[in-house]
Amino acid sequence: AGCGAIEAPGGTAAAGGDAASGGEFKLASRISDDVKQNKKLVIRLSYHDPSLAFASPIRQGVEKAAAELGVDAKIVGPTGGDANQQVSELQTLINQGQVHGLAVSSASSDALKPVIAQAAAAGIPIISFNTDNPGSAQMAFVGQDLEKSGESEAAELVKLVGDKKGKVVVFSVDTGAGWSHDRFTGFKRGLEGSGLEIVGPVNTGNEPSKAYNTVESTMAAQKDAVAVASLDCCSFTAAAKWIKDSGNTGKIHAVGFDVLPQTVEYLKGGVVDMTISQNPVDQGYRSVKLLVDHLRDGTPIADVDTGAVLVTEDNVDDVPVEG
Amino acid sequence: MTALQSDARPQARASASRPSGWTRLLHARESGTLSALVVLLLIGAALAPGFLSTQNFLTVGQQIAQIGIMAVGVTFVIINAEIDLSVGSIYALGAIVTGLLISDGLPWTVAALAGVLSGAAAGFLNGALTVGLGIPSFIVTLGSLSVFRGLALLLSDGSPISLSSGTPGVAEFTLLGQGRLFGVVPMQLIFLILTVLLGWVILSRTRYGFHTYAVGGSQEAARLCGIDAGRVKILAFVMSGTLAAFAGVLGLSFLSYVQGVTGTGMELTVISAVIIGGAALFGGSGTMWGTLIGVAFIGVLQNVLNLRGISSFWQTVATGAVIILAVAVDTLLRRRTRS
Amino acid sequence: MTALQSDARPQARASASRPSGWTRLLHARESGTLSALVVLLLIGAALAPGFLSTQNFLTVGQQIAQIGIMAVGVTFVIINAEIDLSVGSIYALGAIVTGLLISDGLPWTVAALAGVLSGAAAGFLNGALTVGLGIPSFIVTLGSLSVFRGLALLLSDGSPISLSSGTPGVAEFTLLGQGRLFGVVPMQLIFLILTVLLGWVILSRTRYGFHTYAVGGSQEAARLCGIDAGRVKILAFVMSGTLAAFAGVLGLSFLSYVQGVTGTGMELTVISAVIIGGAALFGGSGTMWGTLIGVAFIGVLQNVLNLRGISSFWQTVATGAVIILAVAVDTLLRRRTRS
Amino acid sequence: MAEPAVLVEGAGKSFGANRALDDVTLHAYAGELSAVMGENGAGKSTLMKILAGLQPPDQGRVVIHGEQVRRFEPAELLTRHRVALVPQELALCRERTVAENVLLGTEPGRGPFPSRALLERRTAELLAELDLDLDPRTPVGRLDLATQQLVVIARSLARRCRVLILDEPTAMLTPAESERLFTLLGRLRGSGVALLYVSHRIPEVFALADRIHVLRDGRITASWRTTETTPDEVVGAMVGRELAEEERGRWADPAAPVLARMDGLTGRGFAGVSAEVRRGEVLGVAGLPDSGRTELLRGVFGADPLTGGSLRIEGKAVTFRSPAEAIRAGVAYVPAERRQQGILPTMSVADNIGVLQLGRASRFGLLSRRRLAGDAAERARRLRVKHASGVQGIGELSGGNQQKAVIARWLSIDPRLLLLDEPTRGIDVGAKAEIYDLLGGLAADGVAIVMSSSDLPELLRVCDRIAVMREGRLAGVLSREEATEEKIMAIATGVAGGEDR
Ligand SMILES: Nc1ncnc2c1ncn2[C@@H]1O[C@H](COP(=O)(O)OP(=O)(O)OP(=O)(O)O)[C@@H](O)[C@H]1O
Ligand SMILES: Nc1ncnc2c1ncn2[C@@H]1O[C@H](COP(=O)(O)OP(=O)(O)OP(=O)(O)O)[C@@H](O)[C@H]1O
Ligand SMILES: O[C@@H]1[C@@H](O)[C@H](O)OC[C@H]1O
Ligand SMILES: [Mg+2]
Ligand SMILES: [Mg+2]
Repeated sequence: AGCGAIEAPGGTAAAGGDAASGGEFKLASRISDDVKQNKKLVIRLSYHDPSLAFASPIRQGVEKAAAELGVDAKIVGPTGGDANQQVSELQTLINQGQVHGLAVSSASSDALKPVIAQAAAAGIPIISFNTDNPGSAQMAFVGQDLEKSGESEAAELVKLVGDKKGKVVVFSVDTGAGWSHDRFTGFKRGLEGSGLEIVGPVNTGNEPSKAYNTVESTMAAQKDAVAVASLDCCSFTAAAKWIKDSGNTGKIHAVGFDVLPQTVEYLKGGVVDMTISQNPVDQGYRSVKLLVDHLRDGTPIADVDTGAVLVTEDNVDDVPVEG
Repeated sequence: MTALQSDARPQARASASRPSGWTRLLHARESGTLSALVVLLLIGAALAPGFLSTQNFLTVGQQIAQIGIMAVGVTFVIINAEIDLSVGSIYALGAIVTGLLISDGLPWTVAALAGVLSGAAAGFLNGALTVGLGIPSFIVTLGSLSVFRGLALLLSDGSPISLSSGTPGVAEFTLLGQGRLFGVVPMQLIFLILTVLLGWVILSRTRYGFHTYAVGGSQEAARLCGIDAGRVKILAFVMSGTLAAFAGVLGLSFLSYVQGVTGTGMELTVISAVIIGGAALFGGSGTMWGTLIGVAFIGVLQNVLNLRGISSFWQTVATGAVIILAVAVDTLLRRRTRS
Repeated sequence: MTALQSDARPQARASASRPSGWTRLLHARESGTLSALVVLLLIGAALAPGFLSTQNFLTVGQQIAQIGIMAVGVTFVIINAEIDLSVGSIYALGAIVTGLLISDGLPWTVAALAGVLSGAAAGFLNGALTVGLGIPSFIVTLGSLSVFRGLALLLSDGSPISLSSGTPGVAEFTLLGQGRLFGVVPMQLIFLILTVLLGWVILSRTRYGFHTYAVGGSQEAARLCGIDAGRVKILAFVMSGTLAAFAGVLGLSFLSYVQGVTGTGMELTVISAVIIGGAALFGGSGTMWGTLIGVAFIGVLQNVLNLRGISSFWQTVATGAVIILAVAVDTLLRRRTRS
Repeated sequence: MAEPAVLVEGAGKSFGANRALDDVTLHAYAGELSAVMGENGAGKSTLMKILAGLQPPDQGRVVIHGEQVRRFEPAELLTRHRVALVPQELALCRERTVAENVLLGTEPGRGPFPSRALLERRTAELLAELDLDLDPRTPVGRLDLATQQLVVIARSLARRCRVLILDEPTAMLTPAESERLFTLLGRLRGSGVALLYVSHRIPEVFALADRIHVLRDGRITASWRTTETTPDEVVGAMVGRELAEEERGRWADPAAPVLARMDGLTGRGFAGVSAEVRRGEVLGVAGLPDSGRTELLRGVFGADPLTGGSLRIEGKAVTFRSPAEAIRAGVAYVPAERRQQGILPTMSVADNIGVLQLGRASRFGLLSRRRLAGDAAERARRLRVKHASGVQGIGELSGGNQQKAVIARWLSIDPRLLLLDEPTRGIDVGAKAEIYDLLGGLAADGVAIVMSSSDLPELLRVCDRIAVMREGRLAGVLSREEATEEKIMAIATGVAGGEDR
């Protein structure tokens, strides 16, 4: 009331709301023209923090797709993971009117909604990858079902622990992020009725030595923990390092995510029991391909589940290392 | 601050003067940065496709708004010969307080006010400790950076706070950060302009502003002129804290989302902007326009790099290099004019 | 004018003699921090289970080693009345250069040397820009913090570098950070002790050390006495860079792992330690022992909080609060002693 | 005549539009003391700094003992040409010991390791030469300013230079200390050192110098052998006009009402001070350094807390908890430390003068810059503050003009009681005379003035009465008629006990 002159982007007052239902997507005419004229397509994947170790397998996939499909595809995003800056960059790209397709992954499922809506309104095909932005104007999601992956992690852990009772300390590189929240929700569900008590999730942050120190200090106060579980690539390696250093190999169980090179070593050394791969190379590759195929051939855009492969010491040599 | 060689600033001090007319423009303290900004604009126009459009400029305006609002407060602190390293944490604190209260169902106006006031309180604490204990503000705010960050994490329990559009008041609240006046001008840009104007009036047209320069130049001399230097400094910290929290509230409104680590490291960008804008770290000089130019410089630089599709790692390199370059050019130009 | 022989200022001259023995210890510049450390140790012994064990102290020693080594370099910079905000980034740079070269199959000694030298070069750049352009080092290193961080990210292409135990030389290399002398004393602790000793000799026993205090105390006086203040400062930055990179190399050896963001924010911890240790931000004062005490203080604080099972968010709050407290106590004590 | 030890030829130096030195040519000889005199801002320090390598000249050349200076760096001048400077502004490392400061840059010892024992021994020897009883291990910051000045002099002696430059070395010394310095300079002259000496004190210069050079507006306007000139002639060359030693026009009326009365006033650095000052009276405060004069004035002004006694102004008891309260009561204070406490260093001349008039220059809470500047310009004109424009930075003015600007500021509140601490320290004869006139005029208008000074002739010239302090106590008060330099010193040093008022 009283601010009738102020409008939300796209004209609806319900900013950040379910803009997905805002209306039909209409491809920008400049994009269809460029496709017709066979111009080199420009695809940008905005990852929430390219300085994360996990960005590099995605980048590999993107590069592979770019070479294969003959398009200009790149990973962009804010070093350090500042959501504000990620939105800024996306807005700039949208305004500039030179990209033909966008894929985004966000730390928060809500933060990107307005800018996703803005892209859609500008007629730029936009999808999410790695982390979902449900309820936004995205056209599809390429990645794993995050809640389900958390649930499987928990189920595996319950098997490993057997009928021991005690605490499970959960770590995440960014407890504040949407993907972390989703995996944790699944994880809790998977642990229900097991009698295991959850401590955490504890936020480690992305800086390796700080992450290690956080694990160390947390564990100093959790002497009776029977297991640690990580919700991501990067707190997992910190937790594993602590298990190894503190002589807890074989005493404390450890499960987590992704197949970073160190994770492989820890698996082989018996320091950790299991990790879940979400096939990040494929996430990068399929995102680009989905957009390009849609633009070139009108292939309809639909969700792609990159799956969740349970990796243990036994099958570790069969899955590609991520990084 | 460091490098506060008291003997190293004989003439730097002298240049707070205000010549008039053309000479004024040319000799202004901000001229170096202004020329750097002009060069950057020319480079943008020549090399960055899509740079020269109203839409793009409005977007840049929106992007710099939060940094700019914080920089206004920090300008007061730096002219006072102090520093505030805690603004990034206060930004988070303000946003989290507001977010929690909105989620609890309080009217958004009350919630936002509470958020801003939490920043004022944090700023007051910084000021009172600095003045009361006589410890350098670099240390006080280095410590409080951690304290406020910890509080932000504790309040939010480390989880993100997302404003769901179902909650009453959220739609209105998000207009602060996402709305556009007449559907065109970003509200955040309006807030920035208002804040800068207000800051300019206070700094150049009030006794308090005058006293700020006096205290920053020489605390003892100012005190002997009957100025309550402690009060002047504390007020500067309160402004800095208030505006940082206000920026945090805008950030929350913009992203509908905040978490404990939000705003980490922001202080460095803000301080860079103020210094690029010509304020001297040893206090006693600096202007609101300079700060605005410094903020614009950082925003445009980011924009040009984004438009050129420079990778984020190169952006990190470029931002750092250009900060040094801008200040170097400014310093050299000013040295040249003098001799 | 009348010439009356009178020695006019009895009190001032008499009170100035240097105290010795116990009084000297009590009046030492570091006494405030030392007492804070003692209090902390007592609290630890009383409240933290497992605090009083050789094993625990050795662990603390190892944990503070990298911060401590960096703090030695930064002490030189701060006594020079300058600051180095870029050490966290140089830490990453040194580690990444070393990691890449080891992965490329170079002998680990060559790789480590190259890593350390990259830090020396970075430090030289900081110093040369500060001295050559006459810009405050706060700004130069604020910029270079970003530049070196970007370089670290670019060199590693954003991916982590992890030393696989299969690579030749890695086993030896990891001993630097993970090994223990006689199976007991962590190698990192040994490196810390050696670095502090070396730093102490340079600072208190060499001409260069004398000149460092002089330049920091009054650049004008130092210049007048024919001291090349620029050279003194540049050397301090080189030491700071070299030691930061060396700490990075140890970090790599310890974690067998490094990535572009490694060491982010470390500068604040290092600077806190130096300042808690009694070095004045305006230069001209500070000692190696003070720095060691400051580093130990931060390490023990962390340790006590860990042993007490304080959550990491509360730890963030506590660390900040205690930094302020330690410096406040130190300041008040010193003020009391003086009057 | 032999080849000059120092030869300056056609030297020029500008700071922006300000021509500090213009085509200066000067000779100084070994075994002689050459004095350089001139008004504030004439360019004396600039010339000395060039000779010490602190800044290069824009034009001209400098030849030392036959060798032209190629690189203007203190290191070069010190070690290659053996020129040392005692600068006008104290440059010392306050946290370090006397020994470290004295031998800074030439620390004795083996390789990179200086020997503390040697350092302290050599320093002790040098201090003995200066007749200075001082522990070489004392941190310099704990010494009073005069002793610090002596440490700087010792430092320059340590270099055993062939050319020694002293820029106003006696400004902060007691007469006794100055005498010791003069003896020493005599010895150096005897051993063939060329001495260059800057001072505003005419008697001193005439007692010491072999030659006198006068700088005016950056140019050498006159040079004499001392024996060939007179003080009047030198002053005339400096200020460009005759300067009459005028007495104060009107002395205070002993029956005038008392304006301020102190009763047993006590604070840090002084105790039990009881004194009064009448309207229209100038009360001088004399005493040795550290006798508590500065502290007393600060205490009265509310800059430092009082711990005992009472202060009455026009019969009403007052307690100033801050300078702000004193200012409201019509008390003004011109501090001794002009650079640290007097000027607002980053602000303009107009702002410096107008800082106490912000209320008057405001409308609806908003400042009018124009009113402020206009008012300040008028005040600057009345005090003849030599400046280019109101917006000029205060730091660009010469010391004397900065001081006049500070006084102009304080006069803007129309004070009833004016406190001045060393108001003419480092100020040239012309400006001094102007300040004396000003004080006389203010007194005639009924202002009560308390003025502390180390310059006894100055006190004798302007004061109605002179209070002498010793070790924080008021040791005696002399009327204008009875006061002489000898009597003041006798009371100040405790040789004679002055009866209380
Ligand atoms: N670094 C500087 N920058 C700008 N102006 C300067 C600088 N140094 C000196 N000046 C100006 O040069 C002129 C000569 O100054 P200088 O210090 O040599 O005077 P001086 O004769 O020593 O005066 P005083 O008796 O007050 O010491 C003055 O006008 C002064 O303001
Ligand atoms: N900051 C301080 N801390 C401790 N003692 C001080 C301080 N300042 C002054 N004093 C002491 O107070 C006494 C009076 O000093 P004050 O400066 O008033 O002397 P003064 O007569 O004005 O000397 P000067 O001629 O050097 O200005 C001295 O004994 C001095 O040592
Ligand atoms: O999104 C990423 C997640 O998928 C991975 O498992 O861990 C790091 C996160 O940034
Ligand atoms: Mg001079
Ligand atoms: Mg005094």
